[in-house]
Amino acid sequence: MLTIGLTHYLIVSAVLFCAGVFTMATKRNAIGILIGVELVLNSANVNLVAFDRYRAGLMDGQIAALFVIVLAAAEAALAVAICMNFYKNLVTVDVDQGDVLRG
Amino acid sequence: MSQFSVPWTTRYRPSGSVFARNAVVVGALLGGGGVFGLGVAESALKGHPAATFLLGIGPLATAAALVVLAIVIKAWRGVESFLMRAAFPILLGAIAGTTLGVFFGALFFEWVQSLIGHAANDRTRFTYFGGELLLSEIAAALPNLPRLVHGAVWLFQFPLVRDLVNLGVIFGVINVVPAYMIWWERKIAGRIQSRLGPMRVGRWHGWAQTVADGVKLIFKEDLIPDGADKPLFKLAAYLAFVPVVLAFVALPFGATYVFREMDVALVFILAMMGIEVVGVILAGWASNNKWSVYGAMREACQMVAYEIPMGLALILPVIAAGTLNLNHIVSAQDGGWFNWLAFRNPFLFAGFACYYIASLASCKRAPFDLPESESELVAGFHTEYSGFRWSLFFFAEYAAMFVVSGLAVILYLGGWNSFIPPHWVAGVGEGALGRAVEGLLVSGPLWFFAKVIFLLYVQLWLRWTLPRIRIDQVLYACVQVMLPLTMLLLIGNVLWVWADTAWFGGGWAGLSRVMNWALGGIGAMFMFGFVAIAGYGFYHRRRLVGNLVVDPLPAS
Amino acid sequence: MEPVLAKLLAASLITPFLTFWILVLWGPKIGKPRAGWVGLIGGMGVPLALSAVVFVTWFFTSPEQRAELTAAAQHSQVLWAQLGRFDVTFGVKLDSLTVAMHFMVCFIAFWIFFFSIGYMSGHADCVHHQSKYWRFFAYLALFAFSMLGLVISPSLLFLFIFWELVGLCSYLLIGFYFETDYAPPAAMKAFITNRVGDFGFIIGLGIVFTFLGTLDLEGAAAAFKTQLATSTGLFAPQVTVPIFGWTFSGMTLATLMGVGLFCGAMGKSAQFPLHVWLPDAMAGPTPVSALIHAATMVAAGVYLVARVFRLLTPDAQMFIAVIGCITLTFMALIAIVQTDIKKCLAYSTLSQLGYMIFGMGVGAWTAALFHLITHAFFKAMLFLGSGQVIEGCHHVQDMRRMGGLRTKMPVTCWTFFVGVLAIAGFGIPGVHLGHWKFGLGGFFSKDEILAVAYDRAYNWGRFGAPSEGHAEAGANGEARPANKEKHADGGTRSAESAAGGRGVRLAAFSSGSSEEVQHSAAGTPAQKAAGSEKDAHGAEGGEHHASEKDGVASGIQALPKWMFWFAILTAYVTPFYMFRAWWLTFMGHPRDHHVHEHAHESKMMTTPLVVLAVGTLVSSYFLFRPMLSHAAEAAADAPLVVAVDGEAHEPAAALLSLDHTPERDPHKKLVGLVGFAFLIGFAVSWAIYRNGLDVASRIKAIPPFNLLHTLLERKYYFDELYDFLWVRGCRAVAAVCAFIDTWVIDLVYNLLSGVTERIAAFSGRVLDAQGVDGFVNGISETANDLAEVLRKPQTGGIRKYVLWSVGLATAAIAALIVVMRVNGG
Amino acid sequence: MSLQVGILWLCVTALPALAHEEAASGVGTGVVYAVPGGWFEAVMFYVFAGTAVLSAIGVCVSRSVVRMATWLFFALGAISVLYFLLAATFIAAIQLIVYVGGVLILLIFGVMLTSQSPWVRFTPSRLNLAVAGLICVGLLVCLSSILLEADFGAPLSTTPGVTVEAIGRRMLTHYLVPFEIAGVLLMIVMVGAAHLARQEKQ
Repeated sequence: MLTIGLTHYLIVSAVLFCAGVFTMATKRNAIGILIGVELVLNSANVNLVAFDRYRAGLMDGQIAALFVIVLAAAEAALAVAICMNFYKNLVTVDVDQGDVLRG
Repeated sequence: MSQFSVPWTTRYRPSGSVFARNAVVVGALLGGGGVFGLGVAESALKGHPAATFLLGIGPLATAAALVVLAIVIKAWRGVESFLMRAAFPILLGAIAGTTLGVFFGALFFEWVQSLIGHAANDRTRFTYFGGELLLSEIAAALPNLPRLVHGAVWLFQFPLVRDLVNLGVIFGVINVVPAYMIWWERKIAGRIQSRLGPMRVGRWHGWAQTVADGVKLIFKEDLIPDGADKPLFKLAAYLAFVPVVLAFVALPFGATYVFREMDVALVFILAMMGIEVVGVILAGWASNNKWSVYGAMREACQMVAYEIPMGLALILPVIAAGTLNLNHIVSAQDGGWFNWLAFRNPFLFAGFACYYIASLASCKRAPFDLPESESELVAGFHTEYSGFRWSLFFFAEYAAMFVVSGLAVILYLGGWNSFIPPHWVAGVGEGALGRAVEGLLVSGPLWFFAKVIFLLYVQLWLRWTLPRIRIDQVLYACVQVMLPLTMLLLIGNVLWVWADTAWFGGGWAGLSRVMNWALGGIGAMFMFGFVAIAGYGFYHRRRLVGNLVVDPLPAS
Repeated sequence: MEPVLAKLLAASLITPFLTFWILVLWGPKIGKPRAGWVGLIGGMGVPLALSAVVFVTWFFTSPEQRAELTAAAQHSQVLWAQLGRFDVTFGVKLDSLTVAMHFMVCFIAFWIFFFSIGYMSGHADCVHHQSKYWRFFAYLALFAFSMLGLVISPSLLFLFIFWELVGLCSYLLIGFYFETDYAPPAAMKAFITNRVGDFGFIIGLGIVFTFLGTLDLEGAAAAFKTQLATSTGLFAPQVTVPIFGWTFSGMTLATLMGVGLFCGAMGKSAQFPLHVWLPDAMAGPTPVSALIHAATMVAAGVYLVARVFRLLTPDAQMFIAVIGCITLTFMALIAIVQTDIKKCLAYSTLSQLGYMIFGMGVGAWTAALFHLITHAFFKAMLFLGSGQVIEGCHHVQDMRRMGGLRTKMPVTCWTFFVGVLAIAGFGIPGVHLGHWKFGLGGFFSKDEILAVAYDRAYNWGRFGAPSEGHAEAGANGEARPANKEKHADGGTRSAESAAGGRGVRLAAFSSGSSEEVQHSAAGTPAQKAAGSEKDAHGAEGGEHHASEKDGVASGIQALPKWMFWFAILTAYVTPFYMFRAWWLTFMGHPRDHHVHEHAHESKMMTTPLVVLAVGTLVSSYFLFRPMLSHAAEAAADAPLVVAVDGEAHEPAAALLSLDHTPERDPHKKLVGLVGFAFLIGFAVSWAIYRNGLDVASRIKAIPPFNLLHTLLERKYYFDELYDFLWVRGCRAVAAVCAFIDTWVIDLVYNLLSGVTERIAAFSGRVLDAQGVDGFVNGISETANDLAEVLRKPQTGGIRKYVLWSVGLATAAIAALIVVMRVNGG
Repeated sequence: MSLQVGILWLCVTALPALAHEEAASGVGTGVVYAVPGGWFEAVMFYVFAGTAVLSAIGVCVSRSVVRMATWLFFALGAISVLYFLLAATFIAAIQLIVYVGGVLILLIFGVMLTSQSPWVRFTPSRLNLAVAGLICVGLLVCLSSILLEADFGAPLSTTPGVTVEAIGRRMLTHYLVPFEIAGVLLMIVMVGAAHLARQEKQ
């Protein structure tokens, strides 16, 4: 337990992932869902960096993590813009209201 | 100074000139303390047990003295008059002591580290606590010192101990800097508006005003609005304060005088300055007050916008120096003021101005102080805060000013290198003392502090001379002026550096050197002009304030 | 010194680029006259200074040092990016061709910029109360950047990038008067036509990249040679490439590659059949016509062909020759009937470009490039002269309304005449002082192209197979007939095959003293750079090289004779129409007094004219010809085609050279053929246009000429043809499709529908209503019910989607774990 | 009281945030009590992994969006410290500057611009909560059971010295195309976001 290894980080990552998924699944606020997505992305990043540190050591994992961060930033910008549009159209941010295309 | 009469001190009007009194007290303190300390140290060096004992119980004695002092303070009336006389010398002594402490502390740490380095050459390290010297080894290295000194040195080989001490220093800086900057700012504001500013507390130009205010704030009632989100409301103040402290962790004051030397220190500090805004936004939101929310939104807008030109302007010197490591960036600027990055090429020169403007915006200083604009938003994001929570925001703000100024100094103005080229002062003195003086003249943390204080002064100066601008103007200035400008500067700087490093030898180097000297000349002229104006102002200081009189207090 | 030259060339790109941005960002603030000066100094002045330094240094550098510098520049390319196995590098091509082209572009462009300041100031160029003056110079600066970049590019990739940039500048500048109704279509036409060519270029690039593996010019040439020798890569027997449904391989593919690369040149140099855009490009301001559409950009096509010369195959080269021949002849004929002074010059440009391309096609590598440079000088001057006339006459461009302008604008008149002489090939044949003959630039360059063409047409194919030649050179060893040229000193080393009979001899000679023979006989700079240990084998290497080339030459077929005669014909036509233009404009009596009264000329604009006139007279032969001879090394080791030096005054290393023995000196033959063509052309032209247009209009009315005139005036109906082919053609295809749709498909459809209707009516009443409906309704109701079930999950609630996907994933993982446990995994 | 809490948090954060700095200049300046595999790393890992996990759970359970964002803030900060522990200094700093400094502010911005949302609370149904919780716990159990049993082989014996310079070089050579594409993507996103969020003119 005292020597920290890859498994430790992966477990943390798994917990973060599950928390993110839970957030996505239970929050009705659009921004809340976005927050869940960010958690999930971060858990993936922890995975990448941890594998890079303990297994590969070629910094490919770190660079992948960098790209994930960049894409997450882009995704967040766009998603917030979409939320605002959503709000402009429906006057709410409850995603359950946004089911115009339902079957 | 003597032309002003401060009425409530007239009761204790002492005899003799003020200067002479102050000189006597300072001299007595320094001389007495110095003689005593040196004597004790010398005897301890000779292995005198009593002296060793004295040195050993020093801390305990100090604590006891403090207790006695507290008791004495209880009997305030009796010592009031003494304190009134001694206050200013104490201030001066504190400044001098801090200065020397900074200097010798740095030397001491370096020495300890070199000691460890020597020992590490032939010893394997063991990991826990990281120390590896035995007391006996230290005794062998320093045979003439008493045991307790060995013990003290032994203690300092552990990085954890050094870290704790350094952390203490950081807290000291963060607490002392805002306290005196607020006082200083009020004085400057007063002078700019043809008044005196605080004049009463502490007797000499109200130097203790902020301390008194601090005491008042601690005892003030801690109000939290009813509709507020209480946990967030409490959290927000710390979220605004803590990142700035963390920024100090990576900010070097001197070549070895840095809490942590990181190769991403620059990015780290920038990140911390960016995180500070989270606290402000949460404070605005948690207050449940529309003015606060407005202030928070403005802060968010402004911060998000100005981080980009600020970051771009920070990259310029990084490119010019070719490293992200702040220490290396500074060591690339030694050898005189014309080697400072701000004077290297025109793009960096302009980049410095851009960075300074963006840094004003990022610490919400005038003319970008929209988040707390008191004429529109009551007090912006901290409308609902009071007491010590309120003061945390101000600690954060002033500490942030220190950090951004420190970054400007490190990246553009030579860091802890002095403006003097080393060969000007080469061979100033003989022997160890001479070399120490030479070293002090060439570089050191004191130069760093001097430059930072100058930049802080400029910030205060700007605040009290420029009007606040509108939020749309703020964003216009960022997006349509600063952003393209810094981008162009980036490109130009890259090309210039490229040409400097990879291109023609003779002709280009000559052009580059001429430009360097021209910009250095502009900088020198600016500094000389500034000193000249300051001297002129000091010489004509009576004309500045006119015939103002400090009115008597109603109570006296 | 070594790295400095290449860096100076690269540095010349900086200021034009910066100037472009300065003018774009702060152009309106800089103001009307000042923007021009900014453009002049930043856009061309600094590059000209740098270029002059390079040029002079290069001029006085010995061939060995040049070779070293070239190799050094080639090796000091910077790695920009690695895309898979492909290294993108950039650097500077530093050889004689680049230096000469760079200096030529800088020099001419500088004076044209200078001219533009005067020319554009006289305009009311406001659109919506905003002056476009600065915009013009911004475009010019961008053009300068792109053109200089194109010239110094060492790889086809960067060449292509700058190629497209100059295309863009051309588009912007042709459409400069975008408020008019004629400029935008002209710009579009230029752009689109060029895209057609560039499509071919891209195909060529694709083949180069795919098979030769690199886009670097040197690397590609080396790979081409190696692959040809070893039958790998492009020439591997099993490689077939399907393009447009056909398959290509080996030599055909290489030919396709060459033709593809040439397609780019066809577009940019406005060769038949993509020539249509250049006359319309005259819609742009006249300095633009001078700079871009006469002197520099359109010549880029020739430059490209020169650069990829080593990648050509005989078939591709013949294709180039044919295209050049067609262009040079037919465009010259059109120029006869043009009345617009700029259009006349434009067709003249087309014709001269045709000459250059034709020169490349017949292998006259140096001659074509030399013609490029001489033509750039005098055509720039002619256009600037026309610009002066147009500006002086308040934008009258019709020569019929001019006449007698020599009194009003004497400088323009006589400098224009110098240009006319130059383009007409004015020279005194047979008179020479040592090697320096008497004549203007156009005389030498055209003469040289024609000489090589003559040789290709009449003296080709008289030398033996390569092995035979080699053996003979070794065996007989006797000195061949004393060479009149000055390299007789080292000449015995040349692998002279079939010494008696052939009209083409090898000139693998040293330029200096005889002890260097072995060294320079080694041929290519690459070999020289390879090191001194090869010196001992240098002679063998040179002979081998020479015989190799001999073999190559023997594999190339002779030029069809009609192509040579077309070129000769044009040599007569050119003086005719140029003299006509000059005479109609400047001589005779004023035909429109209104125009004549207002005509004037200005210092600002005549200065460049004089400078360029002096340049035309002096510089081109003495400065550029030797440098181009040296540059020919770049084309010398082409494995499939040969480059022929038409003059060989300067020893061009390892080029095939014409035989100048008295009995077969083609120059002597040409003296008789076209030596006095300019006199004849001038005389005929003078006879017709002496008194204005009366005689010409009378000739025009005579039956065969009227048809001819109409044909030429309508430019062989090319615009109509393209309109018919592409525009109408598309419409016709559409109409046919519509017809088929209406009358075939619809008919069948209607027929079927009618039948079906009947059947349906029957079955509906009988089968459907009774039996099928029940069944079908049953199915539909089932489907409906199923859909009701299936649409339930489509709630639109993203949270449920998340739950479903994660839940299913969890279930899968759990199942996997269970299965593995059970299996003991 | 609250001051003490703040200072405590500060101390705990400040020390490990820098645990993996290599000895910068000369000898002896390295933070030797935080060597890889040491007790200090373990302590730091447990503290900050705990912070991250607890904050993530805080995100799950809080109702107010602003609270969620605040919890997310702590989670992201703790993850960045984990990056420091993983010797990925640059990623950690970038995480701080982009995620904590950028994305989070954007989120709060979004919260406030959709003006009702901070005050309106949408409660999910109990069934929803139960199902989601069940699935997530199940997923966690599955993942952990795999992870705990998995054999990842021997870890690297040395700490890889990944410097910013190395990352930069690799980014601009080997990863050039993704890098450029990411740049283009960011620009597209910028334009797209500006377009989506702009005010409609009446």
